[in-house]
Amino acid sequence: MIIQLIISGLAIGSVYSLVALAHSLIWSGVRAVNFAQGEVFMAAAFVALTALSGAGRLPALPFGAAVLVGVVAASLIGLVIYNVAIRTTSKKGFLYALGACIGFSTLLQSSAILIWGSTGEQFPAQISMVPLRVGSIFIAPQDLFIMGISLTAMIILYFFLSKTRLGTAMRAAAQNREVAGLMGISHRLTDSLTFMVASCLAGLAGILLAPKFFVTPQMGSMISSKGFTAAVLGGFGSIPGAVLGGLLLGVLENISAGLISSSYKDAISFLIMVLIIMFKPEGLLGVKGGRKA
Amino acid sequence: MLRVQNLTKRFGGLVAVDNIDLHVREGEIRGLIGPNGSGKTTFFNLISGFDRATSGKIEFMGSDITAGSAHGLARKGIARTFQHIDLFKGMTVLENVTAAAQCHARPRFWSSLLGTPSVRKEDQALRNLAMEQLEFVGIADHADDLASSLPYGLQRIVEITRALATRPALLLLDEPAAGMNPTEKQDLVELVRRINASGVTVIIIEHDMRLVMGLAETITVLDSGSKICEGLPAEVQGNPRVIESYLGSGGVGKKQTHAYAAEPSGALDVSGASQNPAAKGQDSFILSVDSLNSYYGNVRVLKDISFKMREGEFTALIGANGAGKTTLLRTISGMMSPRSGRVLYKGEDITGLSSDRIVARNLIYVPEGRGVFPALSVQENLMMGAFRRSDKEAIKEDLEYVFGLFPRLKDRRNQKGGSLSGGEQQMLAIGRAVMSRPRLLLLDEPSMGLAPKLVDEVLETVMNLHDEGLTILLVEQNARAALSVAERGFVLEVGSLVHEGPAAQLCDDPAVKAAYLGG
Amino acid sequence: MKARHHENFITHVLPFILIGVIALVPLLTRDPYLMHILVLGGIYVILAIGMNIITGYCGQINLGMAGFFAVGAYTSALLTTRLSLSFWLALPTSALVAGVAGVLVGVPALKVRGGVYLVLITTSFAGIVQVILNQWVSLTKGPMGIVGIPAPAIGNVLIYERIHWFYLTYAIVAVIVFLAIRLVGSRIGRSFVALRESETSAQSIGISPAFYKVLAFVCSAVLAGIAGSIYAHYMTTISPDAFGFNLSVLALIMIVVGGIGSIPGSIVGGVALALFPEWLRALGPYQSVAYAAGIILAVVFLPKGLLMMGVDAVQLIRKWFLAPDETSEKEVS
Amino acid sequence: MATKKSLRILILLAVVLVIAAVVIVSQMSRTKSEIVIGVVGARTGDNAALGEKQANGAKLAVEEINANGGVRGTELVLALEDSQGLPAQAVACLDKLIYRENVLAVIGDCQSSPTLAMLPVIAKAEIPLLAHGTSLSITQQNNPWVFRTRANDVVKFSSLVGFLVGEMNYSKIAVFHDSADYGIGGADAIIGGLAERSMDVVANESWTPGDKDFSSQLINIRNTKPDVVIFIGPMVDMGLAMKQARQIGIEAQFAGGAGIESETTVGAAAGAAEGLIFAAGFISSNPDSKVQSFVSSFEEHFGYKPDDFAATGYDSIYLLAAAIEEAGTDPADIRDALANLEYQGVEGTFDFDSVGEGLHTMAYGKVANGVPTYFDPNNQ
Repeated sequence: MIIQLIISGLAIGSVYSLVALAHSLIWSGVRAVNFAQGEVFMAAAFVALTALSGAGRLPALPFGAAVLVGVVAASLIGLVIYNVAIRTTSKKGFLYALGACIGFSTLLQSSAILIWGSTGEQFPAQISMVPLRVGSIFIAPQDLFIMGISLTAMIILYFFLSKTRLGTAMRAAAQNREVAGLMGISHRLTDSLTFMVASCLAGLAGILLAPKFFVTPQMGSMISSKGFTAAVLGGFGSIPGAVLGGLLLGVLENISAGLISSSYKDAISFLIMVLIIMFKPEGLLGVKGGRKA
Repeated sequence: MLRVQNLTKRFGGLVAVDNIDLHVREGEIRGLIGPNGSGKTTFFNLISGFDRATSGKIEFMGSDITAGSAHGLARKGIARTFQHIDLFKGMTVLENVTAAAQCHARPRFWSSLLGTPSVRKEDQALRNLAMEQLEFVGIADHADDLASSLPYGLQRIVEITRALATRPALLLLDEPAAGMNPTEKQDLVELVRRINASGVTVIIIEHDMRLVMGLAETITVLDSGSKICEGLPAEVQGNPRVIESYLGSGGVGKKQTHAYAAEPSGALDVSGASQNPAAKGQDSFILSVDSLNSYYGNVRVLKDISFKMREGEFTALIGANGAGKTTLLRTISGMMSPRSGRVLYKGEDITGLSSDRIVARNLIYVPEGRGVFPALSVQENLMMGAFRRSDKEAIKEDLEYVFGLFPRLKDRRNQKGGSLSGGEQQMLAIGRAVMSRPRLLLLDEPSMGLAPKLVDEVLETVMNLHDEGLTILLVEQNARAALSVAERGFVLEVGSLVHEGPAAQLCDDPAVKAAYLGG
Repeated sequence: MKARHHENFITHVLPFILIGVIALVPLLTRDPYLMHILVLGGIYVILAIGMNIITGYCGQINLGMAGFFAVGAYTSALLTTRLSLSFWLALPTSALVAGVAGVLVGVPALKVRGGVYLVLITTSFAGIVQVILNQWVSLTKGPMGIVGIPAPAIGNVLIYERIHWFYLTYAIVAVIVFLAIRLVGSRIGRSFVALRESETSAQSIGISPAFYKVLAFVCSAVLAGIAGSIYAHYMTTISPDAFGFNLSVLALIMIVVGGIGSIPGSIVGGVALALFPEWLRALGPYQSVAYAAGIILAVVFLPKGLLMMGVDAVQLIRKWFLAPDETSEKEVS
Repeated sequence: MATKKSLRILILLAVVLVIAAVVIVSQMSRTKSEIVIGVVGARTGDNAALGEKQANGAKLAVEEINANGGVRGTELVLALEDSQGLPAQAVACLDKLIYRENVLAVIGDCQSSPTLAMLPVIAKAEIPLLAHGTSLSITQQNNPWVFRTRANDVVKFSSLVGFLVGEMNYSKIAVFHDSADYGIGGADAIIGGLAERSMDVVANESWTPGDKDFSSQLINIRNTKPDVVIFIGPMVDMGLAMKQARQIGIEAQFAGGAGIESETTVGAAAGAAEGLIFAAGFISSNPDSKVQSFVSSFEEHFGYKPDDFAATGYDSIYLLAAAIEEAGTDPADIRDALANLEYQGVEGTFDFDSVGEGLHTMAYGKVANGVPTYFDPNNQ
């Protein structure tokens, strides 16, 4: 049974990882937090769904193209959030950025209700529903699909950050903005890029989970806070930490809910957050005495 | 009254304060000097409880305070100011001082909430005490002004007043004169004397040597965390170890073999406005700086700086800590904007352009502290230098060229930048700048924190780069080393250019020593 | 000296003028709908003052106000329904219990450096309170909530009518405003602001960060507890879903919109955030889009908050319309 | 001097602002001789979907009634307000409806806690409230103005248990519910219903509303090898839970109360809802002609099939129309008329008892080919 719990924990955990990656990427690169991340997640799922099923005169697109449309939409939303909510408030203090982001999260959610209605829609499954059976363990092909795509996205991200000029520039700006400027790397470029890449990840997470979940305007709020916990668990701002934190949180939640009580599943996630912040604020893979949050 | 024994503070591998013994008598004014990074402020932090010592003991008025908390020590009578002014900006001056005056008062929550007569009386007394302090210092007129609205010099004074309002027995002043003009400095000296006369023992960290030598009876000199000398001002001034720690130890020594005619450009104009920039043909100057004024907040750091550099020149800009050397380079490279004045690069006005656009013009700045990207590999660091270039083949060639210059970097090309030693990091920073194909290279304190042998090695490379035709503006605190490689030198003192001349001459100029050590 | 008068006027007189003007509304209309919104506004004001003490004055971001509010509401509801305690005893008790919760959050929050972690730790607290309210069914009746919370009485008169609640709420608000003005003007308030402006400097003049930060947490928790208690008795029924994350966010928006570190700003912010969504009801389905857009605009374009914008506007009007000789005085400050 | 002037101006400005606020809030008072019925429901927030369906049902009913000449020759008008599912907001909505829109009666809220908060206001304003929350306590507040137009949790789930045990002969029953009032109340009703038959549930697991991943709880349920799993909670959650249950290999019969057969839930379950048994007042495949005409015109108007919430909105309006037709526009008369009314709606037969419960029996259905169908156990 433990193995079953771990496997399903890994599936949800890989999605937590993507959202945690988005949080960590933005934190390490821009020193900001996008509290509307969950709504980016939601919006991408809706846009992809609309692209998949076609709307008005627009033709229905194949799955791959719909994913692309959704991810691009997410990155554009990220760009707007950065330019309206983060950049304008960067000098006024964290409180204002927080307020503006929260405003965006309400705005995106209520806009989604206006556009797509509040009843939610089913995202057509791309993968067979029939579970695979290995011994006494059942594995949903969908979960494997989610894990596979998440892993692929993380690998692509890794290559983007480490092998491309822009990705290296983003990392350089994350380490020392001033000196990066001296290399001719403009802050606005890397900051915008960071927000767009992070939003792509959050959007991809939303689209991946859409067939498993149901696409509703409210689907983002839970995932965003779980993503936070995962990012903090792994070490806020650390890229490998975000991946590890997400997977670990998924598994921990599942095991504790399975073995202790499911009623306190959320409390456990909160408790993990409080304990980590208090006793190991740098997280599992963060740098000790690194930058302060 | 203060006895410090074997005090040591380590940050990771770095020993910031190394086994220091110090005794300060009651009623004394003690000067604490030393070059940048010598551990003076860390020492203050240890005494005032902001940092915990790794080992050693601090005794204050007979009791052991090694493990005291900062606020607890403030109540015990140790007050301090900060190197960078740290006032409560949103409060008025009176509120700032009153907050300190309540140091010894109990919170009295319920009485305060209800505003009982007794607490009101007590509050009035606190306010009166604060007012008295303001009057004592002579800034009572500003009591109701917002602290952040005051000129810089006054903010320093407010900070001292705030420290005084806690009624300390020991006052620690961390560079109180930084950014002050001569009159303000004179007033400060007066003030510190009066504070001392009222029975407060003072320890003062100060870079303005004239000021601290005139003020303190005894001076303690720190270098790299250790106490290297202690004595009367005159003794300290003449101590060879002190001079070495300030002016540097020597230099590469090959400079003399170069036969450059190091004649003055005639562009230096200490008085301010440069009268005839066109007279010498502006085109022949790669860089000309025209009555530049830069501020940090309210502090005027650069005062009407004007100078010119020809293409292919190797110029050293020397001066003591806080003279404004780095600010000048930051202003030229676009990291900060000047309040007034112009920077011309190859005849083009680049004043106020953002740094990435200045980089595009091949004016490259290697910042103080090297600015290596610690989590990027050596090769990635170098490639970032070529961020704006798209000529792949040439980048490859340049990479090989840099590896040729610094073979050590080639061996470590896949190591993280942060794992390199200080010298290697400096090489990396210079190599990275070379990757940008600079026409004019601004180097900021390449010798900082390096062992003498490495300083030589780094400077030698810089000389080689110059030999290949690169124009270089080198900023150094280590004056002797810098002057030994450069052709021409400028001396910067408290924001103004005060001397100019061929490097070899400046090297032996007593005025240069004076700019560093006062006198 | 004028700057000081001006300052005194805004901090000491203006709050009471604002409350006074609101208290005069029943002369115009006793419309229960408006009364309801204003009672909610009054509860919001108390919440906003609490939020301002911890976040505006002491500089510690707190997104756990919903948790303290819920603690106050449930304490009061349980004491009056289970133990038949009077509202007048339940109110201070719930303030006390919320204050204890404030210590429970404040002490761990001391170990935390920086805004993001404070946000996370305080939201976690509110989240844990939510889980407890939902799961500890034997005490809280879980998601069903508590119904039939009795109305308070003054003598033999039950506070039941909207208009009575209106007066009761604003009387409590006035007392709290009075005490809050005292508090922030006292040496304690000075220490809070000192900590906000610079923790190092505050330490250097003998202010203990631990003591004052926890004290600020407790003060804000107590106020949230009082607001919660009033809310419980006013609504007569409470359930966990009323104390979600949105309420904490609302408290934050109230002080950002009203004015950070300002008691009169808290009054403006609290009442405005009660009225604003009601105005937008006319927009029907676009209500919450307009609301969100309004919040974003206010945060981005009103850095000093509504109140100070109003004050600035008044000065601008004076400059334009009053005799030119008076405008010459304004260069002070 | 200057200070005094600015003080005066400030006071003036404050007064002007407050008056403006009062005026804005007091505007739009309705004076026309229409019959206005208020609808309170969540249109934004986590439960926006419920409010939308409820409001659409009500809109359809109003349109139909007005097309047939209205009530007593007057058109019905709906006034919709968004409660966000929050108690304090629900009260504000209700206040606005009563004191601004002069409504004759109010329907809503779809959830129990906002409904409970509305009760004291209703009692004071003395107008009828047709409540849609299903928590038992709503009708136990001694409030004579409250009428419930949905089957409450006890009715729904104890009759479901009766059907599953009595008719279908299942014995190992697991319950999987959310931790909100609907889920806990429902689980209590099931446990109570089983206790009457000296039985107990084999598993009792819960989730937090809005959860997306249920694997750990489902694994616990799987280990007890139940015959039936009853799901109780928000529509999307139930669908996801059923899907995930099948994915980890639970092969038991699924069952639930009204709402579980909705297009939303069945869609979210993505095939896992096939064969599901449910108890509901309203079943869209009910061959009854009234139901069928409701279903087809609802689908035509709004593009999706109506469910329980839509039906309750629809029935509530017709109930009120019937009562007003009979009693006129005096609220007390309307109340008395409602109490005595016997009315056949799309949800079943309404016959309000002394506390205001309208529905007392349930119909049973089964999901076949993704569509809820009337279930006849003898005709399998």
